Amino acid sequence: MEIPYTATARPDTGLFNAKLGVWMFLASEVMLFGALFSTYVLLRVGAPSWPHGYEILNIPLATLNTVILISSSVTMVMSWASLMMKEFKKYKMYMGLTILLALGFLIVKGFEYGAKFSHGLYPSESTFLAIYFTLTGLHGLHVIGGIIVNTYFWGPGSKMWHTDPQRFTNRVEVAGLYWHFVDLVWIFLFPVMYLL
Amino acid sequence: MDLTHADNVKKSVKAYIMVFVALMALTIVTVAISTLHLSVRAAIVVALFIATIKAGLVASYFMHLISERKLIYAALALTAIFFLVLMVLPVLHYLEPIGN
Amino acid sequence: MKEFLGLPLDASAHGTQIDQIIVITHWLMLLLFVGWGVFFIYTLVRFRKSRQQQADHVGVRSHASSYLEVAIAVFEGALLVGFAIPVWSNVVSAFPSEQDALVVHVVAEQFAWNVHYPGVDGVFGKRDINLISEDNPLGLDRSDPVAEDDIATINQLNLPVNKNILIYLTSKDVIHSFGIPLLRVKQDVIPGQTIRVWFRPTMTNDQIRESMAKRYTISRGQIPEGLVLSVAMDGYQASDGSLILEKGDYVTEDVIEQLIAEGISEVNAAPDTPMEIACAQLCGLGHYRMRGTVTIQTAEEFEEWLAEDAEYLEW
Amino acid sequence: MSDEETKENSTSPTEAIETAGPHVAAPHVVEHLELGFWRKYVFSTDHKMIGIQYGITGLLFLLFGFSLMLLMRWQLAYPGEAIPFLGELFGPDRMPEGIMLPEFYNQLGAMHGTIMVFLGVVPLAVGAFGNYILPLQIGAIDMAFPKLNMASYWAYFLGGVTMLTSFFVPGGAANSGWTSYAPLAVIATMGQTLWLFGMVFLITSSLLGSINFIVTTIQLRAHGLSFMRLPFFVWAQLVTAFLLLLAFPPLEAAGILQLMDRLAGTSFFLPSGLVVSGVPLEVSGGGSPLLWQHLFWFLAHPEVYVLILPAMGIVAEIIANNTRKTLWGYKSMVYALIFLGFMSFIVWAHHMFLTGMGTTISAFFQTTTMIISIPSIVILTALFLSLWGGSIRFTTPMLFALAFLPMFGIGGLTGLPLGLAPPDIHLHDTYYVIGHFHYIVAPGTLLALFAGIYYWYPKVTGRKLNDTLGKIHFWGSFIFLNGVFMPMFIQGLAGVSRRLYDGGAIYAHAQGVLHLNEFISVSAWLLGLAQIPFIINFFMSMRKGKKVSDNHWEATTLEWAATTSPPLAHGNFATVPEVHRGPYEYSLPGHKKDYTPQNERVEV
Ligand code: HEA
Ligand code: HEA
Ligand code: CUA
Ligand SMILES: [Cu+2]
Repeated sequence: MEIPYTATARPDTGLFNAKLGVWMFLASEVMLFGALFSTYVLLRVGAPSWPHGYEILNIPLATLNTVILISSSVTMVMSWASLMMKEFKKYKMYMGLTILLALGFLIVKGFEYGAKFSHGLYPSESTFLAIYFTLTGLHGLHVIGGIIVNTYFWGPGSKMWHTDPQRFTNRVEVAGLYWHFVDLVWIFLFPVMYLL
Repeated sequence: MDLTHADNVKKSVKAYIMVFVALMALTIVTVAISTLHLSVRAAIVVALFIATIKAGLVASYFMHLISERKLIYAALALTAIFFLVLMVLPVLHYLEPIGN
Repeated sequence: MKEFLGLPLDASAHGTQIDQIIVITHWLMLLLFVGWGVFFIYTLVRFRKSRQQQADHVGVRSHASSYLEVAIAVFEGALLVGFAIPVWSNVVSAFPSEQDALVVHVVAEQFAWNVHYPGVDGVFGKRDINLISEDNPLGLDRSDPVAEDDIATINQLNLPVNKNILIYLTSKDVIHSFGIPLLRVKQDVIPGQTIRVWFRPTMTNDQIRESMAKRYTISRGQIPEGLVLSVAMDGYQASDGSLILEKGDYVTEDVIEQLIAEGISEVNAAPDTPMEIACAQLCGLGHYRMRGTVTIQTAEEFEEWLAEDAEYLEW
Repeated sequence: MSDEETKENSTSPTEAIETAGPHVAAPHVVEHLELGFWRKYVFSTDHKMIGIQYGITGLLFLLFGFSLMLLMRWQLAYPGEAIPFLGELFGPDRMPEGIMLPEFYNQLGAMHGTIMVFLGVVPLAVGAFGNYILPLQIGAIDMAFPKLNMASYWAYFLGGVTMLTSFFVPGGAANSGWTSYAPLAVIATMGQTLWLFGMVFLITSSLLGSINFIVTTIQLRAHGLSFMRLPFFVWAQLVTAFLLLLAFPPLEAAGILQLMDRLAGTSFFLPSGLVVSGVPLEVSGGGSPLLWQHLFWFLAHPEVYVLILPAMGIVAEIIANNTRKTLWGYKSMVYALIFLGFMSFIVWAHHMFLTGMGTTISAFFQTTTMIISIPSIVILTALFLSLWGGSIRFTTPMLFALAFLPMFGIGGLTGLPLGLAPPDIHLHDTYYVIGHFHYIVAPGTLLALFAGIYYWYPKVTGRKLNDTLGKIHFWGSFIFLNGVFMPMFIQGLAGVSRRLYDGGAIYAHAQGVLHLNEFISVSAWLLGLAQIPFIINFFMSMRKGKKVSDNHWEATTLEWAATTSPPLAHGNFATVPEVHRGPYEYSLPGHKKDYTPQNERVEV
């Protein structure tokens, strides 16, 4: 027997299960990153001196990454919109782009990390670098998670489009919500770590 | 806007493009401002202000929070409160040591 | 109530205020517990099935409980506004000026309390973590001119009575907690921070022992572990008139043997070192033995001790 | 009642008395999927099987955590004496010649706290009762995300295994208290790393679980089951889920940071200038030990309400059922519950009054702490008043549920002096605190959990637990729990610190209350013996217990409308229930029988 409201919304709440579920998950993610940002604030307030991000970190690369991530958010929402308009081919294209952009983000990040390590700048060097690596590293893990999910929906998971299009669209929407959240975290991370 | 209808989705695609342009523009603005090396306080205020606008755009349009259900709003409001608590109270404790 | 609760003797100026709040809250608690308890038992008996076949769907109709809840809330509010918050702001975190107090530094480490007095000049010498060694646990820089007369002790805190004491607490390694139950003082010691704590002792160790003295039943091999009963309030004589135990002597195994031989089975005694620093924060495997001794003396005795120790500690 | 509705009412009142839920499973609802052994019992996605898995694992951990404490209590009662028979088995690293080392004592203490809280009580209260009962009570066929549910159990299992393994690594298990305060925990032995990994698993498990509970409750409620008709137990689980959802992530963050400190050499929690055992610590410094405390207590305070709310839920169900009347002030209880949940996020620093807190901040946290005691009082008062006018049956579950009330009362009331900062100066980190919270979690929550087991056992197995053994278990537990924890208040008031390897033997101020240690320990061991009837009962009744009907307690909530031991593989109900009334319609005036199930349409 099927669990109700996986595809259609429950009339009185107006939501299907996964959507409520992912929002709850995102709420917990807000608290997770919130704690780390709180750590950042506390360490910075308590430190006798704190470096400016731009003295240590690579702003052009990070700006590039911001552009990449924002673009991937757009392609993600477009992939969902394509499904809504019943254009499966377009979906495939946009979703594919999203994945590629995400990979691009990781590659740039990899360069950034590599450059730091080659200069002997490890997390143990200072609390600034410690929080920098922890925050961006955790964000990077979220990007990887997003890539895995999106690749599944781009590849094998997309078969569901032919059997249960409504439910598949829901799934992409939910994956999108998560992906936009990853973008959203970066939108704060970028100025906080790099620009201040 | 009810996003369960294909027509409405078509319209919203335009909005997505506009939002994309706005996000790019704001990214450039925030980087540009950072090269001015404002005082720490001013820099924080400006940077967080811009970031909040960007986040607002992403949440409202890409995550269609602008037309979401009350239930979600309630849950997020709750989260926002606790988020603020977590940001503010530990720092206050830190700034007000015993004997002041 | 205070006796009923078994609060230890209080030898500080602010302690009564803390005890007062403890006592008041416990009265409140007792009142509520007994009140509810009586209602509870009565209800259980009265409405048991064998007496009450049919339940009343609604039950209680009065609103008395709401008034009760409001009353408790008001009482708690009064406790807060009338006692707890003022005590915290006027006593705990209102520090005396340094001129007005004896300033001592205490540095905690696994598992000891290092005490640092400024000496006659009243100025603390520099401490440097790179100088820390076996016989200089504070890392005191003796080349610093003001450090010359500084006095350092381990696990021994001597203080004058009736004087404000202001202690600067730091830790070398982990979090400890500077607790002196008899002074109603407890303050976490957090590495990386200097935290102050203050109090004013109102009794010397002698007076404390005097008021703590009680009768102990003695038997062979039964000296309380780690604590030597001492300072018998009156001496004990053997039948031949010789003195077995004099005021201030320790009750050792030997003495107990002798006393028992004389048919004495009780002594009036008090702990030798009643006042102690108890580490109240888990700080590692030796947490349980991180005990310091506090000796409260008269001003003269204290000065004497300082002078003697200063000599003894000459480097 | 409209004509139409009366017509549709298929069950006649007399029928309803005999069969609260139809016995014949309608084939179009319940699928009899034949699953293999592994899918059925091990990697099950059915909420009931998962609930049972959680239950058994949780009980075993409870027993294990208790055993650790039984060892510790020997050392506290007879410091430095060899433990007869058992001692030598632990080997020279832990108990040379049977005498416990302080290192090992600290490991046992930290692991007792961790295991009891995270691996024992929460999995039982939320994982087991929540999983098994909640979907049934809201008339759902399963949880909203069955696979996540399974993942949640297995994450918990892995967390448990990680924690157990940590006893066998060099240096032994974590030994810095369940609070794992930095810097002590950062410089501790390898067991601490495993503790942190274990916690990450457990947090993941809780997050998956809590999302599932929230979505299930909101989305899968039966038709007609509006929020104000939810059984109080469901409400308690819902609020609990929110606590887990929003409070755990900061601890996860803190755990990650501590892992970084331990493994990547960072200094989030290490200030500059540390000297450990006379040697300066080679780290960058600049961190804050207080940061850990804030993040830890941000979770751990809400966590303690996670330990108590499901217990209150269970007790409320049982009281309504055994007084045969509705809960008094149901709505005020629900509002109090929600308010309690909300407030629990802003009181955490009452655990940190003595970390050097200024007047403003301490006043804030004292005030919120006093405020949070009010909703507890409202709920407890409502439960007391619910007894008034009832027809009270002293069944075994009811005995446990009733005992919960005063026990929670003692625990809660002793929270008040702790919540005021000045008394906390004297009481902080003494046995008074240990007494305070154990009264809530042991004679409180544990008794409530036992009550729940006795109450719902017939639903799960179709058989009843033996009442005689149950009553022996009850009186034994009740008496000895008090014997264990009451003297702790006396010790605490005298100023005896907690976490002392020798129970305070070297302190002068402890001498007057030292003799109580033996009394406490003996009570604890007798408490252990008192569990034997329960364990026997638990296993024996599965086979030999008295068979009972689907709705043995003549209760009103939906779980009793399902068949006994509802079939696995989704589909708990023969027909999907529809709800027509509030949760506790007992003894309605003018009705024939003294209970009217929620799914019963009308009764003439
Ligand atoms: C389930 C667990 C639980 C619950 C519910 C509570 C509830 C409360 N706790 Fe407790 N607490 C802990 C578990 C819990 N606590 C733990 C584990 C610790 C120690 C952690 C550690 O350091 O390791 C702790 C420590 C702790 C401290 C820190 C002490 C210290 O370290 O110095 C404080 C201080 O404010 C505190 C306060 C309170 C208060 C005010 C409540 C209030 O919510 C209580 C409100 C309840 C009432 C006021 C009761 C009302 C009673 C009745 C209505 C009935 C009367 C009944 C009869 C007569 C039949 N608790
Ligand atoms: C939920 C939490 C919980 C529970 C239930 C308990 C239960 C008990 N606790 Fe514990 N305790 C803590 C949480 C808990 N504790 C914490 C957090 C600490 C602080 C740790 C620290 O310092 O860091 C602590 C510390 C602590 C100390 C202080 C140690 C110290 O400071 O050095 C003591 C001392 O006596 C103690 C004793 C006990 C006892 C005797 C029980 C008894 O009540 C136990 C009763 C248990 C049972 C009765 C088990 C029943 C199980 C079954 C019947 C299983 C049946 C099985 C099947 C059917 C398969 N505990
Ligand atoms: Cu130092 Cu405990
Ligand atoms: Cu708390």
